[in-house]
Amino acid sequence: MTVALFLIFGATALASALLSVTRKNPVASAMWLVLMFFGLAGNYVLLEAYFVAAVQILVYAGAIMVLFLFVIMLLDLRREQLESEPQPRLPFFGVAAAVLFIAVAAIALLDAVDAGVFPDAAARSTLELDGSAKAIGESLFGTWVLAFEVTGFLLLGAILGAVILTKRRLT
Amino acid sequence: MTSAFLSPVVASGLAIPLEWVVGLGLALFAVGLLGVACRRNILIMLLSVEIMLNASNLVLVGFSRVHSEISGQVFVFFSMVVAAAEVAVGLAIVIALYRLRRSADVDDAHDLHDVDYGPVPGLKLEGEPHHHHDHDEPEAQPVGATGEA
Amino acid sequence: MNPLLLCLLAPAAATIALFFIDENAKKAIRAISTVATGLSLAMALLMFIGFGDYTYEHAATAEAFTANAGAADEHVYKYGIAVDWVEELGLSFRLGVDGMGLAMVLLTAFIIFCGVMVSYGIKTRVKEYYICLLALVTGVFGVFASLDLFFYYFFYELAVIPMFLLIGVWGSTTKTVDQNYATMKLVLLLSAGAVFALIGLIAVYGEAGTFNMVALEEHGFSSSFQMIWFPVVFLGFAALVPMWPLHSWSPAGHAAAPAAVSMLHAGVLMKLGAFGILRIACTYFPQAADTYLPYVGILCCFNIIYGGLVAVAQRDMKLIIGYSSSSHMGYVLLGVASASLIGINGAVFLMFAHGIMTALAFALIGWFYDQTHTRMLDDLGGMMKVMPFAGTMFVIASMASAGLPGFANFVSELMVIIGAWDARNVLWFGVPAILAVWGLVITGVYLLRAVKDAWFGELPERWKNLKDQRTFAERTPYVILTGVLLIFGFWPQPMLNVVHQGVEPLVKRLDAGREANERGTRNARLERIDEPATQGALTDGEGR
Amino acid sequence: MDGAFLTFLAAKGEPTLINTGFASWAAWVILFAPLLVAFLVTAVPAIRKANGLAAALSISSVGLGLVLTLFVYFFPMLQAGDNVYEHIVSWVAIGDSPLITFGTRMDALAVTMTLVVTGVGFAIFVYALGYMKGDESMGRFYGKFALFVFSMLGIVMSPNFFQTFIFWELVGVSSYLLIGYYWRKHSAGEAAKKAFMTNRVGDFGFLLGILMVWAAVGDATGAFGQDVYSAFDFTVIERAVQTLGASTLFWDSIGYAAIAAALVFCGAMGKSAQFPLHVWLPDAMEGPTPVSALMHAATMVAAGVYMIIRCNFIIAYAEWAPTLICWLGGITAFIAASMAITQNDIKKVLAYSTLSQLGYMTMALGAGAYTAAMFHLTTHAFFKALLFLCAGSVIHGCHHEQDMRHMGGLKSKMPTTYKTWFVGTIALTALLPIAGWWSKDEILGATRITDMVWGSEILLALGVLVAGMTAFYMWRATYMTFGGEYRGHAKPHESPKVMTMPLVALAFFSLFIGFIGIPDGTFGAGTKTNWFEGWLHHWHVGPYAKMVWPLAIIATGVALVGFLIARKIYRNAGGNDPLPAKLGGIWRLWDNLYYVDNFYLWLVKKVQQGVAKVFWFFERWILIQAVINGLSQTVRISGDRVRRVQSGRLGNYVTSFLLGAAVVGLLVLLQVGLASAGGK
Repeated sequence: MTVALFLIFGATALASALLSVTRKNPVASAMWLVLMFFGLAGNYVLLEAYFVAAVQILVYAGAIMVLFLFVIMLLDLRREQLESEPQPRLPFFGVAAAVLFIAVAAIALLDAVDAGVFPDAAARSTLELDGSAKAIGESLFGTWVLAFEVTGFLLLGAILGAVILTKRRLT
Repeated sequence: MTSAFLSPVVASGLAIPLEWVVGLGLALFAVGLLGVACRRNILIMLLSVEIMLNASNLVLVGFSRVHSEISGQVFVFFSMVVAAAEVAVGLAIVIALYRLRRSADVDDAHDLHDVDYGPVPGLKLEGEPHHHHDHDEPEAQPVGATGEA
Repeated sequence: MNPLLLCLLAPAAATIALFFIDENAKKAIRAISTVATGLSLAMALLMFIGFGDYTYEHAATAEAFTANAGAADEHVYKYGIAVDWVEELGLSFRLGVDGMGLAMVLLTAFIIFCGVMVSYGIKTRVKEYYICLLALVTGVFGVFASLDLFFYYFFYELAVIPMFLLIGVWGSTTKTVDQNYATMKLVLLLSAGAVFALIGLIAVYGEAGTFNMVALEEHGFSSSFQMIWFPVVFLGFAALVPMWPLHSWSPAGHAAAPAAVSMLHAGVLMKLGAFGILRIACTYFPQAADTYLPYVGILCCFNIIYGGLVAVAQRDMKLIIGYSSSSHMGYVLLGVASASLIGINGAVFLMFAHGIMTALAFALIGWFYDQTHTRMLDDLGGMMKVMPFAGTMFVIASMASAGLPGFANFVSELMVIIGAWDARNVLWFGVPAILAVWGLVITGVYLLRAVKDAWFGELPERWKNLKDQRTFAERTPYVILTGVLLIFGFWPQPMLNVVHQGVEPLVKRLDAGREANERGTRNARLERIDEPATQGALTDGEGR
Repeated sequence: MDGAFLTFLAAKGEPTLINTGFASWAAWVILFAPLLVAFLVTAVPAIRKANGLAAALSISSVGLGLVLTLFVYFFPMLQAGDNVYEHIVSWVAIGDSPLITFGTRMDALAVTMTLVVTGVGFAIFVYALGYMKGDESMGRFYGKFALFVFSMLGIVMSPNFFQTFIFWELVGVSSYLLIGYYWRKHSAGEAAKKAFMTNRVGDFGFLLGILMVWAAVGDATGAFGQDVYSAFDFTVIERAVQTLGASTLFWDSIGYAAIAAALVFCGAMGKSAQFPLHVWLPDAMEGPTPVSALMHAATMVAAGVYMIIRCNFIIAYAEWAPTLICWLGGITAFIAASMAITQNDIKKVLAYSTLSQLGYMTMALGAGAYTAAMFHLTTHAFFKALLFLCAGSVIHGCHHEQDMRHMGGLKSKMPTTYKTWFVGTIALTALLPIAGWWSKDEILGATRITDMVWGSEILLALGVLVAGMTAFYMWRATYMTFGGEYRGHAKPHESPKVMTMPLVALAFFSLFIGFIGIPDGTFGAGTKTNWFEGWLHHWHVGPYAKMVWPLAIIATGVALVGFLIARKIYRNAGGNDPLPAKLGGIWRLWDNLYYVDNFYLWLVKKVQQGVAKVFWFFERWILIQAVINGLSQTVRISGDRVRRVQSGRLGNYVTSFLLGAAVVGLLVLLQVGLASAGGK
């Protein structure tokens, strides 16, 4: 059951990701991406990372994608601009480099599997993990508190940057 | 520990083979990668970057579960923060760029490239006649020194 | 004040002074340049005359100067001065000349003095022109007088950079040579050579741990070190000589340069290379020199014969003289390669004589190029009618170049040939010497043709109004250069005495290097012979 | 001076060297007076432009030389007989050891030659005053003329090989300047160049020969380290040859001596215009006639013969070298005589005649009869100068007409010129026992008795034949110029006194100079009449030539036959030359100078220019274009390619980033993969 659900969510996420990058219209892309976020959130749940799954929905699907959609609509891309990009456009070197990279990664994965890096079923039968907000919160405000504070500054910087970038009229 | 209301669905995260999780992550990453490499619409490129981030998040969560270690999930949290910041700045740049160029095509914005001087200039060989120096023509010679004030 | 330092400082000070002068005050600019170079010339002559009588007690800094180099009275460098600079690195500003250096300083002084006068005709950017010219000559003086490896290289580079500007800005493009091309080629090849030399010099410093050239002479580099680094240093300087096949920058550079720069370029700059070979490569690495110099003896035949024959195929007068210079520098290299007392004395003397001669020739070509804007033999003819003075001078320069008696070139070239013949046991059975004699015939071919085609015959209509050198100031540089050639041609001994003082220790070193090599060979043979126990086969081998 | 050296000389009973006194400073004055004049004329415009002053200075410098030489000759030399006045200074020394010395040497040979040079030269200098009258740059002419005499005197008085070489080159230069005197004429420039270059080729061998001798002598004697003398000095070389023997000295196993001698002879071949370097001499007629006279009689062409006599001690024992020299002389004598037959230019006839007579002298040199060569050189100097000046007078009288076909009948119009020409022709063709008769017969006699030359009998026959040819072409010229009716368009007139006086003087000498060398035993056994040979006995090698009456009669008879044939053909020929038709192919061969000039032209135009072009092609296309420009082009093009990576396009940067990441990943993978495989 769990495995089957994983496969379903995974397939959904993969398919919507593919659809997302191939759409001409950014709005459609964004909508497909939202679906992918949901798929992944499902998988997070299956992996017992409940808090992460919730945040995924809230932050990604909720906040980030909304921001995206705002911007897309703000820009109001005209049709001819959208269609100026000849589709499909597969730059040879780009694809080749991507494929090469992926191949390397895939080989690494297979190599790792062969080498027995991943613990087999017997080894991981008894492990417990609490993926609740409480557990994460304890870790976040305990071990990682400094990093957490720094993220605050990061966000502040990002906000300031965004404000400055959008406010100043570049001529 | 499993949440009670989900227990009928989720027997145990451990049932999912880690290879599959990593494989899915890799596949998503590949999709994102191709998006960045192949698309020219800057918005979609940003979206593709998000896909790649998510792919890595998935792998982190997977390993977190297998190793029974919460830090992986904390990292996902951080990753999301960074993604949010990145999107904010990235979109700000997109807006600024669009204002400037009225285009979301990244290839329209390549001002930083090297100026194209055209083909490599050929070398003029010693002894090869050429014409753009007129003082070389015997007809044009000023005879006698002009004297100087 | 130390005359050598003054000789170097005069153009340097004038360079700086010119920065502060109004660029329209052309007369003042010329006057300053003339006075400065005249002062250099006076100092060089003073040193030349007083060279034999100079004693080391005169030098205030003799103590510091010879700290690393044994007793003061054995020391060959005169007019020395030493100022410590960066003591941690052993860097100090040291000047001093031996006979070779002084001959070259005198040569430079003559040529730059005449070059400044010849450049009175320059009309554009006069101030910048003289600044570059004087900076260039400061560098040249510095190389010839420097006794610190660091400053040696510093001045060496200082001489190359203004050259780039001088040819690039004030040069000319003609039917045969593109100015930009020639400038770039010259600077790139010279820099490439300089890099080689620099690598070698750094290796020398790394091995010996001092920049003091006097101490370096006494350092005694190991045989294996010499074998590796001699070719590197030699190649670096040989590019400047220029040795075949690295010569291609030089004719093009001559052809594109303005008159005074051609004079300096052919007259002095090429000699920097030969001087470096003698002062650095042969002095520091005598054992390697003994091994490698015979091969130089082959390459310089290419210079002589090939350069000469390529000159035969030219119709542009500056290219003719340019290739002829490359041919004549072959004689210098031959003298060096002979490693004999007569040969090297002749080579240094020839450096002097050829410098003066070629400066004279380039000055003359510059003069009539200014008026006709052509140097192609086919466009000229019968110029003797309108320019009798320039024509006579050109015939004289050609005769000197062709190695005819009465001129310093004759004595020096013959000395080189005698030296090469004397060294025939080590120098390929005298074949280079024979080719060098044949080179004299080839020289005659192209020079006489240039003389005949340009100056004899019917005068074309369009050259009827050319102007000859008429005023005293216009004629002075030519008269000075011709006079120098004739004086040292008739009476070479003063110059030879000076040159010999520097050459003698060098030849002693080379002989010691040869002996060391022979000893090495004999020992090696002994070891080989020891095994089969046939001791009778031991002979004295190919010693000369 | 080196004590051992004097002892050596004393032991041999050789002439004593004296380096003080009148003769020694007189020699310097004789030598340098013309140079001083040449310098003044060239460097001081005021003198150059005052033609008369320049001429006067030049003439007096040569005249002074003549007078001083006569003093040297009559007072100190006669009294002391074999004295040698040598005054040497070190000129180029390396450190303390002299390498090249400079000095003057006045011995019997040098005095004889100096007398010829200054004597004949003086006559020609005076003559030129008339001939060059009206030439605007006469001052320049006299300056160069004086330089020429200076150069020649330098060779004559040179005490060492190197100094000889110096003046050898200077003679080349001054001849270049004089032949190219009419520099506006294209042909004059070409002729000057040709003369200079031909001589340069000869000098190539000469210098190598000198170097070979120098190296051998220097190695053998260590003369290099001696007080004043260097291994170039004739005295040192002679001492080395005589004490060690030529074979020891020159390591005779490898033919060193013969090669060195042959190379030294190369120099003589150039200056004395021996086959195959004879081509420049006829062209040298482009110069003014006094120049031709000076060059052909007393100076330039004599230099080669003189130099060989001067250093005969290295030639005489040099294996096959004498044979080579003798044969080249014979060949030159014959081909020059045959070429002279075809000439119509009066000066060219004389030019080829000079070549032919030089061939005789060279034959004598090969045969070891050095005094005979010197004797012929002396007599020839006088009568050939005379003939040239006569030709000049004719040309002057006919308003610069040189073609004999447009002359004729000048016998009555120019009586003095004709009479003196007649004397000169008799002397040259050896019809009567004056000048040439004695000297030429001595050479033929020497060729008969020599044992140094292979095939000397053939050369003897050739020599006799050439005597006939000489008579033929000279009388041909005489009949065409002076006989018959005048065929030209000008109004011929006798030349002024300033020109005829030298003619008369030279004619006088031509008549009587031969009597100083009448062979011993001519007037009965034991009579010593050969004063000239006694005077120069130091330079004689081998047996003395005797009067061989049958040979003399045969030679004279052959000459007479030549004269008679010429008389028959040309006495009434008018302007037509019937000979070309009669001789046919042979005439064409002679008229084209045996195609030697064509061959050289081909050599220069095709071979030399071809090689030069090949080198230039290599320089331009291989070295400059392919190597240097190719290198630079490679750098530029690769720079351009690399530059394009910076396209400013995000996609490209992503691509290169991915590639880099992939490569790094691959590397890591290889490392880890191997490790894991190994660990398994």
